[in-house]
Amino acid sequence: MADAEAEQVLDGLRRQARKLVADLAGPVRRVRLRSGESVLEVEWHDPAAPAQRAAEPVEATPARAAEPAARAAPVIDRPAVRSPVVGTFYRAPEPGAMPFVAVGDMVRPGQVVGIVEAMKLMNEVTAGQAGRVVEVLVDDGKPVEYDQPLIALEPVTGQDW
Amino acid sequence: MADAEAEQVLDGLRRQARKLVADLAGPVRRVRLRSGESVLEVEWHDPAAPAQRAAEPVEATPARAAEPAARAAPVIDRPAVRSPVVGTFYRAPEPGAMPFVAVGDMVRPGQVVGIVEAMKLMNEVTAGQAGRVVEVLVDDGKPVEYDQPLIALEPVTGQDW
Amino acid sequence: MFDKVLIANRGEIALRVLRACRELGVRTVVVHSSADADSLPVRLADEAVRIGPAASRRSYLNAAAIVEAARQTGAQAVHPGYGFLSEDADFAEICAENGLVFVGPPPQVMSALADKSTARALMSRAGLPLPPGSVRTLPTVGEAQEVAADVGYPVIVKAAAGGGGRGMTVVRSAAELPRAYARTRAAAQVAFGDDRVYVERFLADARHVEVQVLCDSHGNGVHLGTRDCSVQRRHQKLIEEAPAPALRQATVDTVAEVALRGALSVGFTGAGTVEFLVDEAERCHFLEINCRIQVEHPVTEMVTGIDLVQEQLHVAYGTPLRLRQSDVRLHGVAIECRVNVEDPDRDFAPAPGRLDRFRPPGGPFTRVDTHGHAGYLVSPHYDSLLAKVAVWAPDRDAALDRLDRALAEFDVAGPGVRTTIPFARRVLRDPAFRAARHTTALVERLLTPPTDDAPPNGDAPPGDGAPGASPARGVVPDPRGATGPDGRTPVSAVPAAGPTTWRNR
Amino acid sequence: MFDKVLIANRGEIALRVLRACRELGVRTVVVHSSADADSLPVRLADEAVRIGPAASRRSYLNAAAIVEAARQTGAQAVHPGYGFLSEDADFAEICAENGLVFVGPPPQVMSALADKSTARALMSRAGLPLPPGSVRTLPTVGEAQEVAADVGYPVIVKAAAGGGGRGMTVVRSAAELPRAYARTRAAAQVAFGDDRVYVERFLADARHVEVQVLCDSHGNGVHLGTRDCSVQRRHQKLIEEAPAPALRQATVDTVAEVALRGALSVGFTGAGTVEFLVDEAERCHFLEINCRIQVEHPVTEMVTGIDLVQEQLHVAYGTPLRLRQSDVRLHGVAIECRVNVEDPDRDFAPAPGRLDRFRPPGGPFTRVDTHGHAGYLVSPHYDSLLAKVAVWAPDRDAALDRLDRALAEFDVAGPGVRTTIPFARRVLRDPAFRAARHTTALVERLLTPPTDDAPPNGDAPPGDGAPGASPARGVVPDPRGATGPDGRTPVSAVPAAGPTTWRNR
Repeated sequence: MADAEAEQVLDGLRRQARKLVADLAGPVRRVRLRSGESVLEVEWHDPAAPAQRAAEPVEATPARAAEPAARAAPVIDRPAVRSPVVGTFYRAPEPGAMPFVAVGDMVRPGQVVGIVEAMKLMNEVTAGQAGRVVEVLVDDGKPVEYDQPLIALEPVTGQDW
Repeated sequence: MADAEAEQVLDGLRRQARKLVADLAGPVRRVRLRSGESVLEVEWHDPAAPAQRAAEPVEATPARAAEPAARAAPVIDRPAVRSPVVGTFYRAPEPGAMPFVAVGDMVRPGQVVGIVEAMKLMNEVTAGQAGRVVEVLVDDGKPVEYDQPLIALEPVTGQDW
Repeated sequence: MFDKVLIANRGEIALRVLRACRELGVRTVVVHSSADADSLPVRLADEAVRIGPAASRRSYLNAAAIVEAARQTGAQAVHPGYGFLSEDADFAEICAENGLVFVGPPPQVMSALADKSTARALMSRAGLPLPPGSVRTLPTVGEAQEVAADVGYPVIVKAAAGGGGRGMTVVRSAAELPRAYARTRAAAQVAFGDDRVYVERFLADARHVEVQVLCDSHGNGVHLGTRDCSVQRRHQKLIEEAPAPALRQATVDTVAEVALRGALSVGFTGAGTVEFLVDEAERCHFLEINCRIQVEHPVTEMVTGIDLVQEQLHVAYGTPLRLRQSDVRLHGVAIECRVNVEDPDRDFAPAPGRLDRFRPPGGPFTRVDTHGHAGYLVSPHYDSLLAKVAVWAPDRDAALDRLDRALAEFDVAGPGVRTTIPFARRVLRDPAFRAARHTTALVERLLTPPTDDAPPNGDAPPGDGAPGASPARGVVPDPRGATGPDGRTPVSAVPAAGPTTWRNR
Repeated sequence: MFDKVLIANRGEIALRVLRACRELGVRTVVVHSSADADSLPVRLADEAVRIGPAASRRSYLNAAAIVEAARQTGAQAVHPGYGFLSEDADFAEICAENGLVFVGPPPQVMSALADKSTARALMSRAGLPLPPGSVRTLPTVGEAQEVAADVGYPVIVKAAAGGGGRGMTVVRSAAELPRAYARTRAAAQVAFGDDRVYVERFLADARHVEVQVLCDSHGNGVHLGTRDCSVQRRHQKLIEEAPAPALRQATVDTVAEVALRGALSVGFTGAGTVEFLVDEAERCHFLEINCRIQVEHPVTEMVTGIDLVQEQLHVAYGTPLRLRQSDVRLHGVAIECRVNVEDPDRDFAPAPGRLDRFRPPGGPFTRVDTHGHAGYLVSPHYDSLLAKVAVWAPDRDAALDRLDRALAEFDVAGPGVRTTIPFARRVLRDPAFRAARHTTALVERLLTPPTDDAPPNGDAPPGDGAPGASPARGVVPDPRGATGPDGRTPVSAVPAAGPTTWRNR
């Protein structure tokens, strides 16, 4: 089925999902909609579970119906190169040198896009996939956690990842 | 299947789901509707998670999806005369005498249908509404709690309660 | 020991009694209102009986229904917990008439101690120091004026039938007295059906110190040390600790001994609390004796290692005390914080609701007593006490740090739900409290914006904050006291009008 | 005291250390794997750093990442908890090299005690009684046969690098020895990269008794009494109590004194445990010294009133012990039950999953240490310990009743989730256990259908049930020991094959 068409169907499912959740007395745990080949499924955290921060007003729960769709964007459309280790992130091979990559650059899978220093060891950070650099998410010389997104990529169209 | 059509089907499913849930005595855990290619499924959080007895195997929970419908019957269709106090229920004014009411009898609002003895005091139990006695829920001389259903009534048709 | 005990209460104290029974191998019957049908005590009980609707007066205050439930289930004894019927001599009487053991002192002792002027007379005869004032009640304003002139202003006019800080009026000058006298009598008549009043010196800047006693039905008794409950708001205790800090050992010993002597002198049995006001000079003034287990009993349990509720049951069964005074040794310091569903920002208005999240603290030397759980609906029908967090440590500073740690990790949240946790943590940070220099004036001070003349550390009065609160307030019996865990009289005795009717719904 | 401490662990012990830090006013850094990103310790920490994926060997065993996280956050010390890197001398070394205080003994002490034959030699020199057998390791089967002949069968062949009950084989006759000797060496080589073994008499019917010691870096030390941990399944402790019951006071005093002497003789610092096997004649035989805080430390805290984790931090900071031996007084009895997500009906197979319901017990003298909460997903990646329930009472019977009460009200449920609570309650009802006549054979007896010759009360052997379990089993290092809270070696050291690989995922 063509992407566009699929998109429309999913759009429909999403609308239905939002209406549905709005109609129902919450807290809903899971919603699953299927139309032919297309399936939409949303599952919420247990509102009773401490998973939510105290700050987060529980009243908001129903409102979150729309969230998944919204949130989906960055997660699905914007992959990122992540830190392989805890350490300090460097954009360039050495102080003053040119950064490995800048916004707009195209990167190949395996290309070095930065360095994370840990215990005086320099760990090269390599792109796992091809794409265009849309944002550098961490400043040069800043501490990073394991698996922290460092560089946001825009996948190359048609590229399957 | 065309998107519009699919949407309509899902729209239908959604309306059905809402009605269904409205009809059922909660708490519903899961609803699943399917029409041809289209599927709608909703799952709720267990509202009274801790309310379940420890004994109650959690595996059984999904099975309860059907329960509400089943339970609905007595709750919705069958009003009952309830005990006004904790005490001992008697069907007749004195031992050996005729019971106040028997299955099949019609009762008027305010009619005495039994006695609950508490602290040697005889408390008359009166029907709050008109109806036909369909079942006597407690045996003669048995202890009853406050608000315990004693006699199940079938409301007189047309009678609004 | 009993085979089966009926628990005539709800919430955390019902659970507390149930736990004691379990550990003693005693079967439990929990009676409950429709509102509590799914509560934790009901779920954990061996048997549960629904005795009435949500309204206390038709359920937890319904003596007939409770006795009937005991009869049905074959319970041999009734534990009343605190509040509700726990200090109702008539209920104790009814239990006796129906062959049920009431877990508490004999009815005649309860009624004698419930009448404050009688209690004062009995205790002064037993050698307990009273605040300067009249022992007998004062039927005319003239007599009241005489006594007031004698002891000097400010004085406090108290209803004989009052107690728990209810039915009292502070009077600062002779001019105020006649009106205050009249209003207190009128209010007392409404609240207690008894308008007898007496007058005593008003102690502006004092500590609330109480002694836990335990007496059997064979004339034996021990005291289990002191508690300080000076952190109060309108006579409602918020934080309690054992032993009472910053008192001379001599003071502590004396007050404990006279308290026990007083209790034994009137044939008291079971677990009781003798309350005193202790002034700057550490002079102790008898206030009243409570005949029930108290909300704050855990701190005494933690410093003595003695399970007070189990001991109540042993005594009620007729077992002689297993303890001699020499067996009672105090270790370290215990502090308890009451967690109420109230909004300190809205004058501690009740803030009940469904608990979406509920994760009490745990870990070393931390005890939690609560009927709450994730998903629990805190009912607006009853007292707002949701949990008690108590900690133990070798010394007071460590205990305060531990309590703050525990409160910080207590996760309670739900739509409309507020708790007193943040306010309690404010108290824990207060320099006067940390130094144990605080008095009953502490909370009012924290709640009133600081003024230049207000002392930064310590609670030398704005006497306004001291027991009796403001005259205006004092004259209306504080309904909090009525349904509060420490309340002495039934809800139904509270005028069901004004902003507090929610409690009587 | 330190300003900031990094906690290099997870689960309940991470929370335990965090609480101690909070109470001391120390800021906390919790490092965690991706699987624990939303765990309670992470949420309650002042700072959290993700150091690796779920697999322990790349996160909680990743020394470089942990030290880097400490550097980033400016933590001054690292508390390793138990298991994982807690007894890894190399890690302690790395910490020192990077200017971090490792909360534990000096590296050289750790490595000396980690080698069981070295530890045995050191302790016997310090006057601790060893089980009859070889002090040095035995490079040839011939020497093994000589020693075995000397001490008499059954004997147990133990890997020098083993410990925590891992890497040992019970041998019942001379005929079995050669094969068992060879297999133990082979298995030890695989598990520890060290195939040295020694032989000692196998004590079939004994109690596991251990002594808690606390030593500072100035040569001072105290012992904090004994614990009995005889309720074990394949060397995994299920129920622990303090003090060790039914031993002569003389035995208790002796074992405590020699334990402390042994620890001080090797320059031990911090909180340590000296383990013994005590036979029917109450002869004590040294097993090993553990250099970490132990899972069962709460029972010692409850009978002494001493916060062991706080003391660890004081000692690590260099503060001289604030306690003299005379300050350590034991009160009453404390018993702890480990609640593991395991299915006793399926040979204690791990049964993790999402916790739909989680309501731990509370009330008098009841302590719960847990990282669990409603909605928590128990990860299959780590040890199955979910909670520890510990209670205190004046005497053992009351403590057992209290523990049973507490376990009965513990509500844990979720799809696929099973716990050891029902089995633990079975143990509590066992007559031999109630009479404190049980040995390490108890659990195996409860798990094997009763036979006529099996004694009804008491655990006189089917020796099969005693330490070392069956030869077949003993020869494979028990992986439970490896990742278990008491495990001494990294997960990665366990052959990642067989039914237990789930632990290494």
